[in-house]
Amino acid sequence: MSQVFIALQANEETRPIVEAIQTDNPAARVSREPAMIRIEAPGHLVIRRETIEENLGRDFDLQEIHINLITLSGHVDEDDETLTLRWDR
Amino acid sequence: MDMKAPEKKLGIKERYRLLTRDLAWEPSYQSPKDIYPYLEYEGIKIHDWDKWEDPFRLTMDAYWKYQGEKERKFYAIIDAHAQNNGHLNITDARYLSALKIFLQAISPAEYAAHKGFARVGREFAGAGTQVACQMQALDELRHAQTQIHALSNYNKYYSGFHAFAETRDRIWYTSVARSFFDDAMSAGPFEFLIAIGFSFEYVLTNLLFVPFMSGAAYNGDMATVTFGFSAQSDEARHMTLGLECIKFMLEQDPDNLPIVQKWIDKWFWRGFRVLGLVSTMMDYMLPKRVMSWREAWEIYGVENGGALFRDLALYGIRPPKGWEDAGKAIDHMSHQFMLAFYQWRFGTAFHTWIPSEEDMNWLSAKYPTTFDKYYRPRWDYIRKAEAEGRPFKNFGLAKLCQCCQLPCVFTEPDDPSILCHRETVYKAETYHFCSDGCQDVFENEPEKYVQAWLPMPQLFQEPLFGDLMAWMDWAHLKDGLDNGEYPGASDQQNFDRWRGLATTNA
Amino acid sequence: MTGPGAWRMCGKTASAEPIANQNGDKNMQIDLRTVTIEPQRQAFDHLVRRFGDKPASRYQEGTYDIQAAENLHYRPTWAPDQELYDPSITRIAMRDWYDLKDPRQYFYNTYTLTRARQQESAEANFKFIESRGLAGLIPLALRDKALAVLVPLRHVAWGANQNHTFVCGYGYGAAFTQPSIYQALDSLGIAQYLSRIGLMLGGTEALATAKQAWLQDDAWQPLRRYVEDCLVTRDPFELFIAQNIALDGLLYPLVYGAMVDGVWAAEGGSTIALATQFMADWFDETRKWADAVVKVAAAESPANRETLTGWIDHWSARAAEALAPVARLGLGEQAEAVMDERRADLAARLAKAGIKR
Amino acid sequence: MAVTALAPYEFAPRDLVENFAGKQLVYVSWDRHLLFAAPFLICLPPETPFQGLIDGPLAQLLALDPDAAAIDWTAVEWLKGKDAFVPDFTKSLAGNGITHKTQLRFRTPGLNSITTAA
Repeated sequence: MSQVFIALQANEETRPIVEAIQTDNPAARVSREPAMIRIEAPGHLVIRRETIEENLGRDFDLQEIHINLITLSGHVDEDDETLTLRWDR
Repeated sequence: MDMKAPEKKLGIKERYRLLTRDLAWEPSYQSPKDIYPYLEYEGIKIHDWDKWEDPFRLTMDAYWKYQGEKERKFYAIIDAHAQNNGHLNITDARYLSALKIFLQAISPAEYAAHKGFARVGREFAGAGTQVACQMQALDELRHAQTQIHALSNYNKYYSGFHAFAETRDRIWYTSVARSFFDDAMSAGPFEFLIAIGFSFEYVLTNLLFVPFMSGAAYNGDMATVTFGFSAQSDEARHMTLGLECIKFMLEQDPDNLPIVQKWIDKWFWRGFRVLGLVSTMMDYMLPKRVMSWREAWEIYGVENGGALFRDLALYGIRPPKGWEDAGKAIDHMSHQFMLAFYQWRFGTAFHTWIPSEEDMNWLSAKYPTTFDKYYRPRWDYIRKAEAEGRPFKNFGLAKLCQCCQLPCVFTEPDDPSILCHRETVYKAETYHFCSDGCQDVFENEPEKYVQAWLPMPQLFQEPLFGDLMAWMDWAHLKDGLDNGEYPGASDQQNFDRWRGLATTNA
Repeated sequence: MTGPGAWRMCGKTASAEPIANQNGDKNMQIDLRTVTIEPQRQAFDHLVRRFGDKPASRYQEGTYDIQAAENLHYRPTWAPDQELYDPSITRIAMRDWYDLKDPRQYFYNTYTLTRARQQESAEANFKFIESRGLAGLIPLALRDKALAVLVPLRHVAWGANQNHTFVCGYGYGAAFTQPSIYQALDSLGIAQYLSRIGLMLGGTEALATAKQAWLQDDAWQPLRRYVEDCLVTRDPFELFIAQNIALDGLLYPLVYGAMVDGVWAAEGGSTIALATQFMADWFDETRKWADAVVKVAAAESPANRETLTGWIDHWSARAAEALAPVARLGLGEQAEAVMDERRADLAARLAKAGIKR
Repeated sequence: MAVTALAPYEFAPRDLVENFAGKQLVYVSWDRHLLFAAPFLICLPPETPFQGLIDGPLAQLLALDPDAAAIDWTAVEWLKGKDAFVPDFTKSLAGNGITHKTQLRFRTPGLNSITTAA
């Protein structure tokens, strides 16, 4: 199955996002490279606002992810609650 | 009108539709054909612009807010970098050659992308598409500027950066990137979007920005990694735009498929050739390496590209024609380029060097099937000749490919011991190519590529008529400063001395 | 994070922390700040040639000579008679297009941070209005008038977005074209703020009603014709004049000055002023750039001055005509007098820029 | 195939022979001698004798290769473009049919000190 991935800058701001992605996507694999964190998953990967907010303890707008986003692959579908990357459509 | 209760909060999709597409209208005082005169001649048929899916739904207020935050971070870091002599933190000043190539060839390309996206941001008839392209036009200007600003401090201390605005138009290797972008910009709006939005951004820029920038981090270059990752965060939007645009074209009309396929074939190969330079930056120019070009290609080329083309197969798209030849070139290209740059070091505004034994052992390990067999013997000979006082300097100029404009350094896909020669005759003129891929591109549009400004043949025309020293002046290349070997160069001496000042009490 | 060279990349703290030692080399104990080394050069060559041997500003670095100038490879397939970057697309001629400096010296960073601040205060204004229900306190007649004038203007702003984008795409030299991409996205932002005002005051229905008015009501047709005529004008400098000088030079003072801040505020509409503060501030700022461009281009040659004067005469007469019915929508009987004033203001503004009519 | 354009699209090539002030370009490469990264571009008058090409620019350029001194020019196998070719060393380039932008390739079987034969 095709892998989707997302890469984020490695810093304090992305820690709760990465944790949320791991919580919501048990199949995701996280690899840490210099200055960046790459997360890949088979078929699709879902980023949920609610989970990030739980980790963060404050409101979070999914578009905030742009600040620390490095790259991604897969079709993007974004609404208020989730940002989904997928190849399995 | 009655007073209404405030509407319930609109969802992001509906809100975005109202705040972008709904702004446009069906004109009646002027015809759509006159307003959008470039939409039809490429043969792409669009029946319903509203079927365009907006990739990320950033309204301007959100754009300013998030981009503003990225900018604050970025300039805080490069200010600190400049104030604190951050340039002395890099592993070794050899590394700067990669940045010099970047500033001379890539930053001007960012500006070209800015202009190109402004043009298509006006020429498309769908407001959703236009807005995405306009934001990209703005982002690309950002990239050109952040790169110039990040590298400006290096220019104050090191050679090779000072004349980037001149080398952009005049030095031989920058014409590779220049011709690529000129090619895309001289195409119609749909082809431009496939060229830059899809082939370049989606398929290839990960290779430039992700592993290379990670390498910059590994080599202590905070300024570069910051502009790299900061730019790439915009790139994520751009890539998504590129993918949306190809889906959109394919879904609109079955007649679009062969045209789009032809563009994918062309632009994959054009992009592969341009970004080939990154292979050398990764394998040779990073003193400490994160991964080889081959490994980066596995992740971002084979795996990611593979996923992409499996997906596009749903529409009848097959992988680009040159995909297989590209795969065969991966284990060779970085070595071929570095050997070339090294022997033509009189004519490069960056330094090169003979890889050390340790470097070569790493290359052997990363390229077990090719390095020891084909490339180590050449480096060994060159090193020996140099030790014997016969430095290997090739003062011959090179045959350039009429299409990609690189010197024809590539070997036959199935025989790495022989150079690839390709030629064709068009209207009684002979044209030469580095590969089947480039020859195909030419033969599909010969009228375009006969115009190519090829720097090497030009050197023998007016006003230089083959005078190499005059050429250096003309190209703003300072002989003995910008060019030549790294060992002994002023960059090396200064860097070592300055670092010595910082690390000792002398 | 792993790897001997790995260091933490955190933008927020980086500026406050010394950079030394972050790359983690065990043998390196460097306090780089204490090292005094002489720069080898002050600035990039092209900037030294232009401005002398001294450090260049970030505006200069990000603007001058960054567009390809020579050895362009191929002719455009969409206009084979043009070059890829072609100063002759317009009738205005400049010896050096980089003379058209932006007095604000905006480059991406300063532009974006300025707008980020402005959007923050715009957001605060919207929040303030919404949280206190201020929209409901606007007298109904005024609210309807505001909806009738402001919401169709989002389409005018979209037209402006198209025109600025064109100027950026086909104009020559980054000094002139860079501000145009900013104008383009500002216009989109303005169209979006106007849409939000519509949504706030009248819901999605308000947007639909305004679009109908824009497409069909007599009051809007001359202006829509003006905008559509601009969309087929392909001389970038002429378009710059038609949009920035002729149309916006009248429209912004008319709507955000005379109507919103003048008459409507007195009728109990200060909430509307709060919601349109961005537009008022934006025009105050950007007109200085537009004036500077006109001034330098006109001073370049008598031929330029003549061309500019011709365009300004043509487009501002049309703009005044097109805006007259809009002025009546918002100002009633006072419309004509106000329009005359605005035209006189514009003429005075242009006289300062060297265009006397 | 032809370029797709909105208006007639035809422009002069930038490297026509008349732009070279009485000279022409010749490309030369030595097969399986990859110390030289790419074929050489050489600019010289069409009246140059073939022997002059070899003794002049070519000898100078090739000298960097350890096999250069051992080349037996009488035994060299030539290609002109894609075709086998036997040069007349006394005749000019023009007399040998070597026109502007002709690619010459030569092979020296047995001489391969560096490049491993495939």
